[in-house]
Amino acid sequence: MINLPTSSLPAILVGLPILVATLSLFFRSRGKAVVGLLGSLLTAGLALIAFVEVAQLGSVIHILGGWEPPLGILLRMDPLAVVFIGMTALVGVFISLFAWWYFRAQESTNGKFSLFWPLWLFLWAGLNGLFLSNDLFNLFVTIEVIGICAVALAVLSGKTDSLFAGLRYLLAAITGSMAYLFGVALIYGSTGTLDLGLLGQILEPGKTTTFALLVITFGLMVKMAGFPFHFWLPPAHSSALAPVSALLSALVVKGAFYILLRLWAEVFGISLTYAGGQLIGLAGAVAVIWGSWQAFMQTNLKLIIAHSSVAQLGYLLMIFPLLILAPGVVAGSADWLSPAWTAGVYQVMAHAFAKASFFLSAGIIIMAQGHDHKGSLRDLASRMPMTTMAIGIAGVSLIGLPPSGGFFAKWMLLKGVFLSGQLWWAPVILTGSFLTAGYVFMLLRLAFAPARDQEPFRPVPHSLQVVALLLALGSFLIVFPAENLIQFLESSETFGSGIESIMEGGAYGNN
Amino acid sequence: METTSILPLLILGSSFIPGTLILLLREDQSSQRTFLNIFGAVAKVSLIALVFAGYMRGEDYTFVFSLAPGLNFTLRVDLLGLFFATLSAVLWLITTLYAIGYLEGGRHRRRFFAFFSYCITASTGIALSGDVVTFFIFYEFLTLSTYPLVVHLGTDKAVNAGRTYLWYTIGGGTILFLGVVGLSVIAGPIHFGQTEIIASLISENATQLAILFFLMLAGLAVKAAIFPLHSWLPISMVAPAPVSALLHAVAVVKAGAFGIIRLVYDVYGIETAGYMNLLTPLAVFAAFTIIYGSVRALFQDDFKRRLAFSTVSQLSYIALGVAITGVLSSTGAIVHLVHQGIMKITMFFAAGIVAETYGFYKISEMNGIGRRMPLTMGAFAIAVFGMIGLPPVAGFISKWYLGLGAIETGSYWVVLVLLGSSALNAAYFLPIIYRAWFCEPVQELVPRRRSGRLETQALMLIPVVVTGLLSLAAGVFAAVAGSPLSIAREIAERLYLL
Amino acid sequence: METYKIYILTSAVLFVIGIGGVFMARHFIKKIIATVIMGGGVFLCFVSFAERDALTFADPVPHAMVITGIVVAVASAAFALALARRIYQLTGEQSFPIDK
Amino acid sequence: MSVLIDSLLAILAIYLALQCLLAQRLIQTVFIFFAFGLALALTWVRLGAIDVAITEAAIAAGFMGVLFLDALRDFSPAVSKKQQNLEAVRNPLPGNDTKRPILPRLALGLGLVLFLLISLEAVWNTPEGKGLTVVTGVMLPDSGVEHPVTAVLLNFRAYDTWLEIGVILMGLLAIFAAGGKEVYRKSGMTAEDPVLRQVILFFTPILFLFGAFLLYFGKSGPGGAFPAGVLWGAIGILLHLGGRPVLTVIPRWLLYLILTIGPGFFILLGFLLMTTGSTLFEYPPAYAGILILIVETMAAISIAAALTAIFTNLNQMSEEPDKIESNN
Repeated sequence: MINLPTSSLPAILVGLPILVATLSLFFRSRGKAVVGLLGSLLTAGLALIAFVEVAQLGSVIHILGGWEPPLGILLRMDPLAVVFIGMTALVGVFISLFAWWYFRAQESTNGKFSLFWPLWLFLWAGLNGLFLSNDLFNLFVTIEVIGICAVALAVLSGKTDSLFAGLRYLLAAITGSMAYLFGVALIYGSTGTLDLGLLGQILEPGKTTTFALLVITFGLMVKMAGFPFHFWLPPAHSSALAPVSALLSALVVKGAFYILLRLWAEVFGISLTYAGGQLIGLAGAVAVIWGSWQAFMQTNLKLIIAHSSVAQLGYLLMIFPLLILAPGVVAGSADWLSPAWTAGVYQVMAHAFAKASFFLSAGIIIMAQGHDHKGSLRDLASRMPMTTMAIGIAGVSLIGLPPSGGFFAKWMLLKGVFLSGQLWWAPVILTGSFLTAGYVFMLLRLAFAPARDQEPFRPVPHSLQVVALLLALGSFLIVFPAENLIQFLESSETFGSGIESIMEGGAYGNN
Repeated sequence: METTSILPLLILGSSFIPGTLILLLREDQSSQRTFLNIFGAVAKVSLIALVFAGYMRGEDYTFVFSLAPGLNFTLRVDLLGLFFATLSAVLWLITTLYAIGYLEGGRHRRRFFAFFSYCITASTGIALSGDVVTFFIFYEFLTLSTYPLVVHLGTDKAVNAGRTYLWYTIGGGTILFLGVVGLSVIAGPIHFGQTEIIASLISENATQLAILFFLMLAGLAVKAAIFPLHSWLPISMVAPAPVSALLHAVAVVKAGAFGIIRLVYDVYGIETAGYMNLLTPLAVFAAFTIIYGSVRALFQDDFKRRLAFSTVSQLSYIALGVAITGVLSSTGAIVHLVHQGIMKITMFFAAGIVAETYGFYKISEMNGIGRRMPLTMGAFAIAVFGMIGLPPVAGFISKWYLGLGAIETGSYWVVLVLLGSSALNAAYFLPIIYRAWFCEPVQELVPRRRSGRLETQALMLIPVVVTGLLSLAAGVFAAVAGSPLSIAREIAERLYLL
Repeated sequence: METYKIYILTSAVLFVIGIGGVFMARHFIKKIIATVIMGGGVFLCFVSFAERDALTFADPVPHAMVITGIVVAVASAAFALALARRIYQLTGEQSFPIDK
Repeated sequence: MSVLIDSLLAILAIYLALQCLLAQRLIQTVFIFFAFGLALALTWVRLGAIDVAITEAAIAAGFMGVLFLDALRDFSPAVSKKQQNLEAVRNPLPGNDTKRPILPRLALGLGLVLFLLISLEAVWNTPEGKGLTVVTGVMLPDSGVEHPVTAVLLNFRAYDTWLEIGVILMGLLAIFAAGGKEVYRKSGMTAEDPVLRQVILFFTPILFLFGAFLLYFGKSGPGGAFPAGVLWGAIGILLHLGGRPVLTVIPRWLLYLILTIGPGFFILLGFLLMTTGSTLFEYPPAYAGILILIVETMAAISIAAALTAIFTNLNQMSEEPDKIESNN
């Protein structure tokens, strides 16, 4: 890995947002917003450059301080990382634009909201750092950066229910990261290295490794609100401000999933067992059904959306069992792996776009109506057709109807289910879709229904609605470059040679 | 296969782009909207005519966009697809005119016409899909684009109907999805017409293939309204008349029927399907649905509901024709796709005109209306005769071929079903004719909408007359080259030559 | 028995006490303290390994990580405390209403 | 002998941790927490981790303990009578444990015991890794400092350290977001307590000098930015408690300058050196020592300011007038 071309972009991707965020602290509320928005645009531009660079050069690295691993820390920007960075940039820049107009429309309420900008840039830097990190301990620091900023953003509205939710979220986040760190300690103790690449080569199966895998997975499951550790998510995501809810559900929870995917595929491949995969898949399956059902039962729009996140994250967990074959089954080639992880990446992207759009639309509705009881959607189709469209399109992607990103993810997931022969996951996927259709169309049905009472209706700036609609469309547009994107991803360590070499070693599937 | 043409894409774009533009217009820009509508509809018909001509010269129009390995977006022109696309495009043009008249002054017309255009995009997409995945994509797109049309009125009844409609179609779509993914895993990407792929697999994967067949069939049967999956159809009658007309004649139900044709003829192949005994259950369910729908129709007083149950019954003729092996029955099934379409759309147009002009929704109110609206009810009468199967109207041709096909294969019970169904058709349709033409009006007939000397607005009247005449012409000139029958026959013959 | 073995067992015990405390304690402050105890257990694990791997000096990398970790943990705990105090200030609650 | 001491210390730490969580009164919890912190600090000393011990004593036990102690002004038992009354109204059942179903608690308890057994076995059987001692030893001469921990913190793994200094700043912002005040205009206590004044007068220069000493000698021995920052932060806290809220007398821009100079200078220097073609945080060996000292000084200043600000904010929380603000 040391031989890869070096680039200074990874360092700038982390450093620059933090520098801009620090700079913005010197300004008062209006200035913070200006600097913050400029910083977002700049960071998104950098992400674009990074994407182009990786597309041309392949994976690049940045050896921090010139000290090579295992002593030093190495930033690795491979296709997987840059796809996540790009997704964060795309979704992030839309949410930034939304936030800019959103806070301007509510300027009179509270100048405190201007803290959004530095916190969001810190969060963004943390996410970039997480995607680029190639070091177990550095990953811990980045998830802490993300955790603190995310909770701080979640409580920004200052309402008491958001404070309760925020504290719960924070305690869960700290517990999760401490559990993760415990696993890191044990791995360091047994190998003397923290570098993911080196660990993938030297980590040996054993009781300690299995235990480390267990606590790390536990910690990350708490962080990504995997069932049954999802309890903190719905209150935290539903009580935050609209742009914050969008950020939290679209991007923040994906960070933990990213680490989980990387670690399972690159580091722990050798000690994964069939039963372990099935267990995490079961958690995902229960989350899909339970979350969708809970979403269906809620009466508040933001709670519906938040519970839906629990379900959609469940799909992400369901890819893990598909990566591990049953004992005794030997795969001739690595083809069967591809659909599963493709499903994961696409589920992440589709959910990011769709859920961000969904939460922004909810914010628009709250702005217009003052509350988010689902009855407030009545007659939305004629009052705010654009927002209705956004909800419809984002909802369709969540359900997984063609030709959305969500459809592509479910297609690949089902394909993985068929190819791996683990057919018992198929009914869960379909039931999840069906239940999702239930609550999405419940919302749409209300949007088309006539208004019952004459509630006050404040007009909402069109710019806000356009942003939400564009994000929703984004969840469809991501399908078009699918073939190129998958080829691109296959050249990354995690999914190309990484998984295959583990499989050739014979460890995959037969433990 | 290697040639790539964007013409099929243009055909889709000719309704998709106007639809999107309409969505961007303001509600009050009605002349721009009308222009876009008509321009799109005419463009679509012309493009299809162009492609049809080219196809007859032996040109190949294929558009492939690869989404992922094994997941292609394929548009491909073949005769069956063109046949269905032509039907959709022509009827869309006519229905657009009708809808402009029907909805004049109504609310949310921007939304209506936009989704109307999307709906027809989905329908032509289904016609031109070159493989199962693309078909599925448009199949689901159709569900979504028709939903706002079903709930268009926004009343609680409409909204509830929309919910029922969605539960059925999304459920069907989900099952179809499972089948499609399973098929793509077992057999890889299958273009329509590549029946040899499945044929080569039946020795190994017979059970899986049979299960997948029935999964997909069940998914398609929802839209084709085959018993017991038909209940959504009568309920979604609350939609405005042009929607019901298009839904019943072309878009939704035909998508299901067309899908069944594709599944049996172009994916599994008739021989394979017959060899695996997959078709008998389909025949049984279709036959039962034919009788069941007719019986239910007998007891409906609501005009549109009676028509809806009639649709349930008539659609299964297609499924039945598919289920019986043989050139003649296949011809009957394929040609009924068109014949049922033009006849049923005539009926719904007529129902819409009666409802809009006089406010009558029930059959019992319609006494003497024929004398006030001779053209409308005349067209309606032609369609009725067709439905019953009287020569020389189009419906007779379909039934004739279906019957001949049944006799050819020795399935005499099918002939009984056809005869029984015809009798029932007569029993529930003729009373309408009788009331309309031969009963005295109960009260003074005062039209709610007037337009000069005509019995109703020209934009509504012309479509109904045109489709009425078309149903007559399709029967009378059935033997002429280029008629629906001749094309259907050619399709069927090609199938069996393979 | 080597020294580090004693402490590494202690680290596991502290970690479990902490995790139990987070879930079972009711009062906000106790929950927050429980996370700090959890952290203490984890750091003890690191430092024990550092002592085990000592040559002329103990392995400095775990030490550095623990210092970093302590600071990060304190920042989080201070934030949690701020939230808890704010909640108390606004509602008078000292624990979660329906305790999970 | 040493085994005995270590075992006793380990048992003490476990005992204190348990007591801390089981104590009936909150004030006991906080004091036992202090004791637990000190026990851990002793443990670090036993394990030869002097830097960690200093950091633990200063930040985890000292600073955090002070924060908890300060929080007791809110959550003191006297105040929480109101809470008990409220609870009594809501739930007439007496006692604390009967309120919750026993079965989940039992299941959780059993799960924890099982988890404990598994983790004990896992840590006991940890394979012998070699650690990074040797590598650090080899690289140490190039780092610019002599003390290995400082070398790791500020050179080998400077990236983590930079992010971590950032985390303190983010923690402060988070506290602002949670309802703290961004600008301090309120003095802590105006009462001129003569004893407190004397104490402050006595301790301020000592703390400052001791902090500077730790900072400077961090390059060759235990110490460095964090302990120094905490000691300087203690000055700020003392001054605040003594009615001299330092953070309110300086202009806003200066306040933010000292809050951000640590992470800001760190990354700016990194970027500056990157323009010469090196990677982030790569110091030219000849200047590494002096650069690290400057970075550490800046970091210590920011840490001190941030800790003072965190304390001030939390300290002021119970004094704000908008107490029963209906915010829902």
